[in-house]
Amino acid sequence: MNDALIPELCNVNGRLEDTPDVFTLDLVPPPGYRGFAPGQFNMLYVPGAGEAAISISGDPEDSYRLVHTIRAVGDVTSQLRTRDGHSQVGVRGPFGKPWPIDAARGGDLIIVAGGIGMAPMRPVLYAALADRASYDNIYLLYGARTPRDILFQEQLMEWHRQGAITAIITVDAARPSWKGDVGAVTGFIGRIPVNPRNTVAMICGPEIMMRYAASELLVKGIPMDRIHVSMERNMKCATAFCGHCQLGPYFVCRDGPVFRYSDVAAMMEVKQF
Amino acid sequence: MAEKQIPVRAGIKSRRIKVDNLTRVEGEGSLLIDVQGGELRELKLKIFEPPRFFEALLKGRALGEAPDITARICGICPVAYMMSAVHAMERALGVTVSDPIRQLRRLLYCGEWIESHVLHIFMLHAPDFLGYDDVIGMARDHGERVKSALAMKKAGNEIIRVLGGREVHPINVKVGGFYKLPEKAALTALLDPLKHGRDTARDTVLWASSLDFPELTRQYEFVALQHPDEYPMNDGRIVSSRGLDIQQTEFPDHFEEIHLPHSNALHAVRKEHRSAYFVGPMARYQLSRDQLSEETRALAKEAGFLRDVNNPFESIVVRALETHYAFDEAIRLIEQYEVDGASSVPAPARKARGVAATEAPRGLLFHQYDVDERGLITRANIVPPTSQNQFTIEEDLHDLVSANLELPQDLLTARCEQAIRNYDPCISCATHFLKLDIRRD
Amino acid sequence: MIQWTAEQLDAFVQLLHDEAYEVLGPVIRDGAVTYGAMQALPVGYGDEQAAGHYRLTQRGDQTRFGYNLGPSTWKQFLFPPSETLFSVRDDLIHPVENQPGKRAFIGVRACEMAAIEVQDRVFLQGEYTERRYEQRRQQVFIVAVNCSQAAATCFCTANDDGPAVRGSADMVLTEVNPQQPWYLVEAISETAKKLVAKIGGAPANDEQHHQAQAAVNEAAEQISRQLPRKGLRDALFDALEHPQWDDVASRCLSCGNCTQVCPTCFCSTTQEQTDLVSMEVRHQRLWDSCFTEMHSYTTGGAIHHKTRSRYRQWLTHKLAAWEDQFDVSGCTGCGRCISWCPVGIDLTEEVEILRKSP
Amino acid sequence: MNKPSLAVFKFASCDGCQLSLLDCEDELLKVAELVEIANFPEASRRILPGPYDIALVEGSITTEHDEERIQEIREGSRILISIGACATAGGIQALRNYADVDQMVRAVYPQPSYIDTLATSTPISRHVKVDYELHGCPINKYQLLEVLLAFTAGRRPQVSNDSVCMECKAAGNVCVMVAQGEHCLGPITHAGCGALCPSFDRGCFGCYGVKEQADVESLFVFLRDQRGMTTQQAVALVQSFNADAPELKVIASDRKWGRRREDRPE
Ligand SMILES: Cc1cc2nc3c(=O)[nH]c(=O)nc-3n(C[C@H](O)[C@H](O)[C@H](O)COP(=O)(O)OP(=O)(O)OC[C@H]3O[C@@H](n4cnc5c(N)ncnc54)[C@H](O)[C@@H]3O)c2cc1C
Ligand code: SF4
Ligand code: SF4
Ligand code: SF4
Repeated sequence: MNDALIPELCNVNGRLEDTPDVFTLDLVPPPGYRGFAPGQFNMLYVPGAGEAAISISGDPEDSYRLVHTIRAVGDVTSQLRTRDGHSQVGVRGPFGKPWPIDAARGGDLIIVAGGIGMAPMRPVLYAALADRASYDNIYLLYGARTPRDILFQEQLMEWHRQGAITAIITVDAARPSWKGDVGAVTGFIGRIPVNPRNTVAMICGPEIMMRYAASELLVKGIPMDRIHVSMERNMKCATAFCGHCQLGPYFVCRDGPVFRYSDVAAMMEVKQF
Repeated sequence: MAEKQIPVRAGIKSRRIKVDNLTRVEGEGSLLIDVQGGELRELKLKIFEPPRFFEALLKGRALGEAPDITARICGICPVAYMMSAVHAMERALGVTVSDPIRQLRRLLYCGEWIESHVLHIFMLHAPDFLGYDDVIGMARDHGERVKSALAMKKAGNEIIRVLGGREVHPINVKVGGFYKLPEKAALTALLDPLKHGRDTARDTVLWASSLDFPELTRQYEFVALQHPDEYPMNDGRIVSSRGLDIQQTEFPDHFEEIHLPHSNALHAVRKEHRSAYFVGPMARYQLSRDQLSEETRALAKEAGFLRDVNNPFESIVVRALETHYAFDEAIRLIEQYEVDGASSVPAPARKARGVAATEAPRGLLFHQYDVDERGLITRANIVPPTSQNQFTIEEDLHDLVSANLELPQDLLTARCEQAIRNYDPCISCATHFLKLDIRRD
Repeated sequence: MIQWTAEQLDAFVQLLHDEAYEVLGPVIRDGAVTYGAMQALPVGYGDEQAAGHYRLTQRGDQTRFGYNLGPSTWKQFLFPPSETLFSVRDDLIHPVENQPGKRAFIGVRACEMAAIEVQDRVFLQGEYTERRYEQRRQQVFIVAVNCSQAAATCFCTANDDGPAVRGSADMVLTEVNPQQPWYLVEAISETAKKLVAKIGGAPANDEQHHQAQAAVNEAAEQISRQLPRKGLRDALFDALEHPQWDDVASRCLSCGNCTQVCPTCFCSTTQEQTDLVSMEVRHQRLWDSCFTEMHSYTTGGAIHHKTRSRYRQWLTHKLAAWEDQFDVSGCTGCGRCISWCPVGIDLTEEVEILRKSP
Repeated sequence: MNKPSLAVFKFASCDGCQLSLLDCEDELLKVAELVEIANFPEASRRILPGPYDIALVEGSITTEHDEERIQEIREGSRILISIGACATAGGIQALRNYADVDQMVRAVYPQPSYIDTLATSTPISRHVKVDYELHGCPINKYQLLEVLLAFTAGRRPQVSNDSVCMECKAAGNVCVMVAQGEHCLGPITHAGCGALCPSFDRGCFGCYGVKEQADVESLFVFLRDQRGMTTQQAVALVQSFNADAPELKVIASDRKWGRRREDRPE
């Protein structure tokens, strides 16, 4: 049966508590799952609680697991947090337009992530690192609230140590014992050498952070249509039927969540639009 | 301010009872019993419900709002309030409704009698007889009985839902008729559960009549409506077992509410002798049992209850009989119902007074309104059954306690609670809070 | 084309019943012409409409289609206000199988035909296909009617959606001569041709064609409201900060009625319903509206928090964004949102002001 | 056995909301499996000591004693849910908040000095933190079940906060305001009843309280200026069963509303 609105129940491989409010759910992909591209998302379903749009945060090459990194903020996400190896989660997907990784080939890739926005960025790193030679520099600028909230810290630091990526991880606030950077992630864009003619930038985080980051990158001379952002709107169906995720002329589920900044910048300026 | 002392029975020096006259008497209750020298010196039943001032807040409201507003006095018998209000207003305006509307209102009342009586019998009263804390505990041992009781209750509620819109605070009662008449099909769909319910009600009567009733027989003045053609619900003269026989408008001449000292209670008494009287199922049964259906009377006979009932503990059987009758009557009314005519007749405003008493599940409910030419209420007076039975309950308790002084504290408490629950769900619920404070020397 | 008498039309409705169609059409209910299961066409009803106002009228004639539009839309039959998509029992997902039978819609107007086709684009012509809609849609036999009169709230001419039916109906009727009506019948689909043949009827002559055309023209002339479409999309997207949004927000109740009566609005939400007795969970889909808080809710609050931005979402979606999304306007000019707005807000008036710079 | 414990408390009210639980004839015994009914005086004489996991609070605060009692209840309850119009918006008895209570007492009681009451009837949330409010006069019993189910499962209840109009249209009703000229509060009233009144050919009188983002003013002005209601009638219509809802308070003073919209100061 081919009905994009009916989830398939999947077994849970395991759950990992990443930070005090973020956890990673590792699911067995449903039979026939057609894989995903970095930036795409699934609709995860818990009977009785409902569905939520969650980006896939795992390795696109790994067809044995569907990994999601989730912040528990409300009904569905809190219920997802109660799932473990004995329970199941409903899955529909994948949905949405992915990050334009191919477009970044042959040049620099700048990733700017804030908070849970790191989740949909990890697959980009997996994919780019699997084909590392095709890219020049890969920069990751990642801001978390506190050191405890940094996602995938070890993995990212490992990649950084290996020289595969250049990672700048910053926090909003920290105890003195924190040796890393402190401050809004957008403030660190100035630290990286930007090659305006041959760079693709991808930003994911709260809308306001994305706007600031984009304007910094614009200042650095990166053209608007080489900057990409991932938008969030209420989402019920992910198939452009329910009307909730509209953003002006777009449906975030169908035309996004990844947009060229040039396509959405004007709307992001209009309050409550 | 002069405080009136109401001597009710020798041996009780003073009593302090706090009751609100306008809602179910509930919230917190306490009973103070003072025994000295082996003699009951003081019995204090205190039940407190914060006053809500319905009569005052009705002032200035449109007369058409009275049914909806007064329904909020009681969530257990909103239909009763709506019925008394709507009839009072129609009398004020000189409006007569069509026969189908009259029948539908009776049907609505049947729904409430069933719902309320079954609630009372099984959820409030039966656990006392069988020694459970509640119906849920009772369900553990008497699962089938409880389930079939719930089905009866549901059948009654379904009548209210179909006809009134919802079980609690229905919205379809209108001065002049109804807002919308039900489709015949919607009513006929109720017949199966109602017939089933009637069978269960039959079992309930036989089962209830086999219970152990504590000893307590008193001579009451029973007061209820009486109608030449039917068991009383929406209509009739007010009569008593001691010969009173008056029109509804004369109620204020014969009954009076008095405000007791040191309390915020209004007690209703018979004006003539300032004495207690009894309203409710036992009163109706005493005065009108000949009007019950053939089957219900046969059933009463089979149960050994086609007789005067003067033990308030036996009210559970009377309630079961009335439940059976209400099923019977509801079935009859539905079978003969035909959608006919308009859902309501016009009810233009005029300056007048309107009075109506109807039979709430737990007894006579009196409403009186003055309305002005714009259709606004200028004065309202409501006497609910609870305040009318208040005295009687106290007297019952007095007799009961005097006769059972030797009982241990917990048994006596339970017995007192049970006696209060003989009356109505409203009071019984309050007395779940009952703290028995018994002092002996 | 052939010509029917009123009796033949009535016989045709009966024929549809006999052919085991579920016949859906005008039903007089609660003071309005609504759509529902019908036996025979009601005769001689009309309506009187204005912003926030609708009254059923008796025309005193023999028309079967003398009314314009009531509060119901055909949408309710293709995309019902609530339905269970699947349920979860014993740890298994059970999709609800939707097996619609044959249905006939009687009296679909031009703007309504256009609206059905707008929803076809939403549910059938995108990346995904809404199966439930598709299954129902395939089962519908559409008897459309050209309007012979217009209500004061109609403006189908604005988009060239009416008053003559242009879409893919199975057959199209035109009602002529209210006192003793007859019908010009155009059978388009094969099914329609077969069914119409069973009733018979005389071939229509030129004069009759002419009269039918005149009736439709008259309806077009009665249309007083306007909503010029040229440049409307850009004008609205340029007016996102227009002060008129504040003005309309001071009148708009955010109640959602306009979206619920609109034949093209397609927004829906979902809800989980747990049956406490069986512990079955039902995943239901319900009509939603951009006037609700939850429509734009993301954790922490609604993006369209204030009425101002809800109304703006509504209007810009209908008249602007829709064109980007589905290559068509989201408004077919039926006027329902004008009549059924409880406080009588009229989108054509709002648009006129929004087009002017403040 | 670690079922969550349930307590039901009553303040000034008609009991109808807690009765809704007993009206769940099909589900009642299931509810008893789901939660430990620890303190529900209307249903049981067994009262277990607190603290309780879930407290349902019905009724409004109208006495000094109740002001204290609600504090104790809050302290003894993990989750406190107020149910019904009285508990969430003061109830019909909150009409006193716009009147002279002494006068009311005198009107009803022959011996006013015996009456002990506050001048106001206020919602529970005015006194203590409330974890969830379920609207309605009375509440919808299915919503109550959903609330219980949700809190025992540790999630938020799925209870719509849309307008009654949304339910009314979904039910396929014809709008009584537009088609019959009835005065209807549906557009500003919180959903939950299933658009009951319009389904019975009458206008909504607002017993489910005020919906989010309700424009009470706008409807009020419309009813008065376009539908010929007097200010007094419109005030009475709007202010009944949820009289202490903050959104309705704005129209409390005739002074402000005696004037037309255009000559009201901003
Ligand atoms: C494309 C996309 C990808 C996302 N990826 C992730 C991810 O990888 N990790 C993660 O933690 N979160 C992600 N989110 C956000 C996530 O969907 C919300 O946090 C989640 O829906 C909240 O649901 P809830 O029921 O727990 O919260 P509640 O606050 O109870 O929300 C109630 C309902 O509102 C809707 N809703 C609320 N917030 C959002 C939101 N931000 N976006 C869309 N719908 C919302 C949902 O339908 C939700 O069920 C993503 C959102 C989108 C649109
Ligand atoms: S927007 Fe209004 S006029 Fe246009 S199709 Fe919808 S309801 Fe009709
Ligand atoms: S967003 Fe609003 S206008 Fe657009 S389809 Fe949904 S409800 Fe209709
Ligand atoms: S329609 Fe309004 S008044 Fe009637 S039940 Fe619903 S909320 Fe209450």
